[in-house]
Amino acid sequence: MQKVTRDILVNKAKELLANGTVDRVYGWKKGEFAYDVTPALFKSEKELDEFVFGDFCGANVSKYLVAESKKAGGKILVFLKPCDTYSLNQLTTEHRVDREKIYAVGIPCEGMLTGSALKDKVDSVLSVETEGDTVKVETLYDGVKTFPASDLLPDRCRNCKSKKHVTYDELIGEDGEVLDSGRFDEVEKLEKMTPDERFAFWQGELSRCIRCNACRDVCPACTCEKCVFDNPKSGLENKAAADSFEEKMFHIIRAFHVAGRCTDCGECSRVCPQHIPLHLLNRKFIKDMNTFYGEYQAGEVVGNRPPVVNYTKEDIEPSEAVKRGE
Amino acid sequence: MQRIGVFVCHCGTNIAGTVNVEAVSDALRKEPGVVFSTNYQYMCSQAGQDIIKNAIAEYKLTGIVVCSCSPRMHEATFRKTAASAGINPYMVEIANIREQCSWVHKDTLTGTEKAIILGRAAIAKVNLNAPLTPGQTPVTKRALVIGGGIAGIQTALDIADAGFPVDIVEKKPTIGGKMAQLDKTFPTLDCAACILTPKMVDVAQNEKIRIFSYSEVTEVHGFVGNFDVTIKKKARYVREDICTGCGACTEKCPQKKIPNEFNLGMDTRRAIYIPFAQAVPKVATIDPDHCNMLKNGKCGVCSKVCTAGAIDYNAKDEFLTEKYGAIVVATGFNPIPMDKFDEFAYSQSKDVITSLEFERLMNAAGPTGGKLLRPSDGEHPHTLVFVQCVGSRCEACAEKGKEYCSKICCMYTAKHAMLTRDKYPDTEVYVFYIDVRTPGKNFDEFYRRAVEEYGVHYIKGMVGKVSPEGNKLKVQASDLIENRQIHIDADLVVLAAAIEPDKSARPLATMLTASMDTNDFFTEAHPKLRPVESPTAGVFLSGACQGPKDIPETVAQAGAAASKVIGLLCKDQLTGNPCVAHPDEMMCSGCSNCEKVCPYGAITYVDKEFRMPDRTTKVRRVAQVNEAVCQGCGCCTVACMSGAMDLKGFKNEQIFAEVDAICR
Amino acid sequence: MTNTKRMKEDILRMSGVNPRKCMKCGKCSGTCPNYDEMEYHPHQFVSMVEEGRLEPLLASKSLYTCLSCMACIERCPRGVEPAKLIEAVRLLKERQKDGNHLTANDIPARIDDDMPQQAIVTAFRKYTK
Amino acid sequence: MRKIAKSALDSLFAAMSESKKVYLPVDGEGGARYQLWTEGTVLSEAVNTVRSAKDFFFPQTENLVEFKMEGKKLDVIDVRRETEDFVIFGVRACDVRSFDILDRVFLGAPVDTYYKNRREHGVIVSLACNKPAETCFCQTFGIDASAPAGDIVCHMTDDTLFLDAKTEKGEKLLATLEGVTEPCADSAADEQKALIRSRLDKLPLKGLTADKFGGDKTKEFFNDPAWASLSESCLGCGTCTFVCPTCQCYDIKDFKTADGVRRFRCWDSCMYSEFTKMSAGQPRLTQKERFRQRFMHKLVYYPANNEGIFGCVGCGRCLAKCPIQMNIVKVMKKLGEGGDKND
Amino acid sequence: MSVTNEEYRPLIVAFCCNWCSYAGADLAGNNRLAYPADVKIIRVPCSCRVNPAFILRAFQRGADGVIICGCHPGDCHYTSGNYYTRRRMALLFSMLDYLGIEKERTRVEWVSAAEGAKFAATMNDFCKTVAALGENKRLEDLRCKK
Repeated sequence: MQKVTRDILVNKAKELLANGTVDRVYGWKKGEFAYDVTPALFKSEKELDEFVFGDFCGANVSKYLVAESKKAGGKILVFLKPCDTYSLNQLTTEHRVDREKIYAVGIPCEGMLTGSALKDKVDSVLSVETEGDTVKVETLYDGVKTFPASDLLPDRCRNCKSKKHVTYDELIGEDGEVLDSGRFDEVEKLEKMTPDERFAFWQGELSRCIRCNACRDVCPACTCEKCVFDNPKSGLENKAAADSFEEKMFHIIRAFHVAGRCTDCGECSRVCPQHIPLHLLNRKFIKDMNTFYGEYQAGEVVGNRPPVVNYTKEDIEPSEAVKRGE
Repeated sequence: MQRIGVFVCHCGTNIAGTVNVEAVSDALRKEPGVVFSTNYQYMCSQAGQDIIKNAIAEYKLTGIVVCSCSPRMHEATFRKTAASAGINPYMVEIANIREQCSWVHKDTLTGTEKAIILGRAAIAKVNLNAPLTPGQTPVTKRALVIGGGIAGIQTALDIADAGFPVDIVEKKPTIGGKMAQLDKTFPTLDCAACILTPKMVDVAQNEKIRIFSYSEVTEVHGFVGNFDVTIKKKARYVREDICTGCGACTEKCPQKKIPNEFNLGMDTRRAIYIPFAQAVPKVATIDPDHCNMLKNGKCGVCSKVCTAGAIDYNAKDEFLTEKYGAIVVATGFNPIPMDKFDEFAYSQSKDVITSLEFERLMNAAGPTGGKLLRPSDGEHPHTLVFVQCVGSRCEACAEKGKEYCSKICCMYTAKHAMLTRDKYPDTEVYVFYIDVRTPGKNFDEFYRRAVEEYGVHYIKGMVGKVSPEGNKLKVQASDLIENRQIHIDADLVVLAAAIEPDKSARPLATMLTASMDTNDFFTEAHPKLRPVESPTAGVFLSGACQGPKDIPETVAQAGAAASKVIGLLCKDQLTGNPCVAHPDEMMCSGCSNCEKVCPYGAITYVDKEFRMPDRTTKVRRVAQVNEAVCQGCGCCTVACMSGAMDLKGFKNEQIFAEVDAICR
Repeated sequence: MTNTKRMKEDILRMSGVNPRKCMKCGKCSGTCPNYDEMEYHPHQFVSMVEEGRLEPLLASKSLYTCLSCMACIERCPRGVEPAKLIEAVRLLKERQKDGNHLTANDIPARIDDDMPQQAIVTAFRKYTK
Repeated sequence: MRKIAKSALDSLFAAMSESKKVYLPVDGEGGARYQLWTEGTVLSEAVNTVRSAKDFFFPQTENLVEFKMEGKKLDVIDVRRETEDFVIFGVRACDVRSFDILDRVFLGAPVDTYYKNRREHGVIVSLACNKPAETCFCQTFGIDASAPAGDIVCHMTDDTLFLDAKTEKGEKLLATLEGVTEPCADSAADEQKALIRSRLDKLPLKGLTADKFGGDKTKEFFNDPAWASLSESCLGCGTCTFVCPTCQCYDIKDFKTADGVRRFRCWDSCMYSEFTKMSAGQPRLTQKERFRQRFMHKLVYYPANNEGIFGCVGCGRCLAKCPIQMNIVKVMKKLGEGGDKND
Repeated sequence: MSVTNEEYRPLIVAFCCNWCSYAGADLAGNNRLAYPADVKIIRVPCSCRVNPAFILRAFQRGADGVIICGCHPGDCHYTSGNYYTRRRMALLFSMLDYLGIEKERTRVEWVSAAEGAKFAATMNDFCKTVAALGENKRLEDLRCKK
């Protein structure tokens, strides 16, 4: 599926390490299986032997740059998919990363598979191979199964918002365009439900939450020094879901805190061990902000002012805002 | 844990009539932290306050809850009481059981129940209160006045009179402003120069006042009491300290054909010039756009004739930074441009003029030496038409005019009409008006005199069209009272142009973080109660920069602004509002969201070194609140995702505690 | 609703004019080139419509002496647009005159090759109730 | 040993439900999870539930005690109630082993009475794994997925479920099921066991051993340079901990209710930066230290205190759920390799 | 039949900004304009001080309705605070609605210091609306129930 190969990236990394542009590289290391690559830091040409790249390298590594860019040393090389570049811009806007310390190489992306989405469809995966848009999965008990890639891609890739890199120091391959995605379709579907149906839907989803905090900890917008939910002084602290209220509180407040800052990278839903479609909360805010206050894409431009910290004198009244769709 | 005393007020029967005060004080006695609870007829009375003071001493109270009327009534009273008994005034909370309970609920049972809940919320809050001390910042005892018109002059004089140094920054080569261009003033008809120029001289001679003429403010930093202002002194190529204002240079300069701004281009000046005879400072200025010496190095006549040796062709713009405690904006107004009003033929005929041009035509020091002559041919005009409301009171969306009433036009038009008829009884004067607005002392009498004694023709209606034909101006207008359309062959048409704030005001407002309305007038802190202060602490408003004004109003406002400034500068220290935002630096992520929403620019960011929990040191970007500037709205606390920003006196945990107490 | 009231509403709807915006300055009439030919002048149209005095207007030949030069619209400082109001009164009058001046059946006979489609539609709209 | 036709499972659960509540894995949004059996509930065929079965004995949150205040009077209320009997059906071999591991913690002195109460009332009906997944490595810890422990051990073939009571509790329960089951030879499930064993042999993680770990290996591994790179991209979330059947750490917190204070405990994760925070702060300040703690506990500290038994059962949940795909298998393979000398 | 069978009364938390709405509530008191005692007011300096977490907390603790009152847009004592309130609450309320939580339980109302009558009328109306919805079930925390 991916048009760039491991070798192209490794050669680029070696070149930049050799000429001193960077002194370390964020990339991926091979795992036990086809799908379990791990983001990792490579500090020398020799270490790059373990560098892998493929259709499961979907993790948004921007968040690691928050800590990494503040460390001493030279620049860090990162390979960013189009959606990752939005996160990097947003983090730059919020002064959370030192952009000067980062050497971003934009890489094209054909959509990234994820282990969890794959294993929703197939059990006991031994190996995965992609040829063009076909994915061949070898299994323990059901032989080799073939899927069109679109069947296995997670929502964030099926409804990819942009193949354009909004920031990079160097680009591999051609840059793409901002896409007209159907990413709000699912939100609209929910909006069209009756309140009772919506409540039942979310109750069902959110009640599975185990408050492992994976969504928060992977989120490139959640970079607070200390999250309010971890801080006893905040009045919001709670450690593990105690009842249905706490889950709602956590997810509403988290979505509110990232509103206007969330780039819709979809990492929250990717990592949720309970497959809660958390991106639908963030997308609701994005959609509302677009309709109420005009189109806004977090991370599109460094220094942009998110709608929640902005206003116009003619803004919609809250009473009108909830009337939409009636 | 606090030791809290609860004091329930009967307010006569105001509270006790609907609330069982005994039950309230009994119930609240059981709340956590409460060590004393009582009720009394009038807590705000001396006797009531004594109960509080005694209880503080006897029970070693650390927190006070008064269940009484609205805190807007007596919070200050009880805070003083607490302070006089030795506890921090901010350890007092009021439960409003009168306006928001006994007065709106009829039933004693529900009233009492609610009073207890409100009391509980106040107790829950006090439990988490911390003593607050208002911040103190020193005050730089010097004021800056931006604008040297009558508003700025009066403000500066009044401030200087109180003994404080004042600097005036004026962008033109002389102070005096619009008033210096006026001929006579309504309704007394005294000559503007006669009353203004002595004030200008006072300014020049006052030891406390420095004039930065031909200068502009380019940067403003700091906050109330502590502004740092950068002033650009534009190069005038004449040394101010040496020039004697003799005028020899202005006579000899070979560049003669430069339109004279002071007379609104109706005559000419030289490339080196003194705007008018009474200019302050009376020094020459070289106009670099027209000076041959500056443009191509060929001339130098002025330098040769200057016996004082004041000419300096190599002068450069100078920048100086000064400290001020207060800033007064007095940037004034201008008539709006008339080029969009084709119907009045302003750009087609020289004989269609604005009222300000008319002032110069009538002025003894004006282009015609005070004789009313037509600009086109220098003939004496016989028929004059005055048009009121040109560009004023236009629809909001109309691009050419202003929506507001310019306020001064009715009176000066009456003045012009009257003066014309007085000096030249052979003239016919027509004034077209929509309404004649004369609310002011002796104003309507003045207008009536113009009609009754001087025979000015006031016609209710508007001029639709002015067309130059030969040496006449064909004026077509409606006369609504007579229900006819009239045609007048006029010799001179005078347009009462709307006035608008000076163009320098908008960038200045940005520098000062002072707010403006859609018309670029500065907004006051409160339209009724704080009309001369801007919402930005330490920035005051004087004159027409705040809205259209005539001279007496301007002077009155100038004096009011001065008294506000004096009040500020009298203080050695400024006591702030202690309920200000406060960041927990260890929690701050440095994202700038709080900075973005702060209406006062009170938040800045610094890079600071911290010792982290993992025993390393780290440089982090964190928010800093300038407590002297913060007004305590709390907007930043919600914009802050990490909860690092909190508001003293209304802390998150306090509000949570109140919510919990109410919902218990 | 009285007849006058309905007529007034029709006029306001057709013209899109809000006569209450008028500040009675008379600039419209001051600018009107055909003032003397008009029994009622532009500013009067505005105030008479607002006050509901429609009968005299409908009976007046002023309806046809307005040149529709739009000078009053151009000059009005409050954006009242008197000419549009006059046009609306004129239209109302036309529509009142014995009802329909034109029926759909009349049209084929009147068509000639040079007549633009839009003119037919406009005429139909103007002269039919 | 007794048996019942697979098609008649409903009657089995119905019979069990007569005396006890029956919980069993059910497929749902996002995977299988334990649910109370009611008429029509269908047993999941998934090899593992998303959350482990430890919830039954050690729930995510549990009330310990309540305090009520009136004026200055403080009442302490014990909220413990005798738990009703219940059955957990379909527990896999790994999860069954996890109960042993939890028992050693909670039932050792001082006994955790909350845990004990639940444990005593639960009957464990285990089910051998017909299709162990690629992430399974229970064999590493000596667990035989073809022959799990439990009060009753079950094997399922295409058409039949075999039930074999192993404990007194199990026999009692099985006795109540005589009406719906029929007896069969003790060897009836042997064929199925053999099939499972052959499948276990083919698992990709079959060769993984824990031989190099054990209670005496603290010094060997504590300062292993590999910890730095292994923990490099750890997000510090609690996913691995919360899906783990053997993680047993908890925090005790107070919650202010309408009229008092409720003291409860809830799962905590050693991966969290706030874990075991004391007045002087968290003893493990970096993610590397926290990461090391979790795996050292499973592979070294736990065996050190528990006769060499490892604290991991090889269920593979963390392999499937970790957001960055770091897991105990990678750790076991990497440690002691001697690479990564950079740190 | 028992006489203690009380009619259901909702619990309403009202956040009022100090400068306009709190004064408006005082004015309602001054003019003796009655509204239900179900309304309990919390004073905040500006409506923009109201954190969405406060609102959720009120619901958690048993409130049946939460109303936020501030100065009319354009009249904020702090010039722009209520503009931010308006955005935050529009988004929050829309999100609550999206989660299927009755939107009638939350409201923002602009009440000036002169609008005592509006304050009382607003509270009467809000109490009626919330009372009609009944107890808050969708955002309740069972631990906080008596």
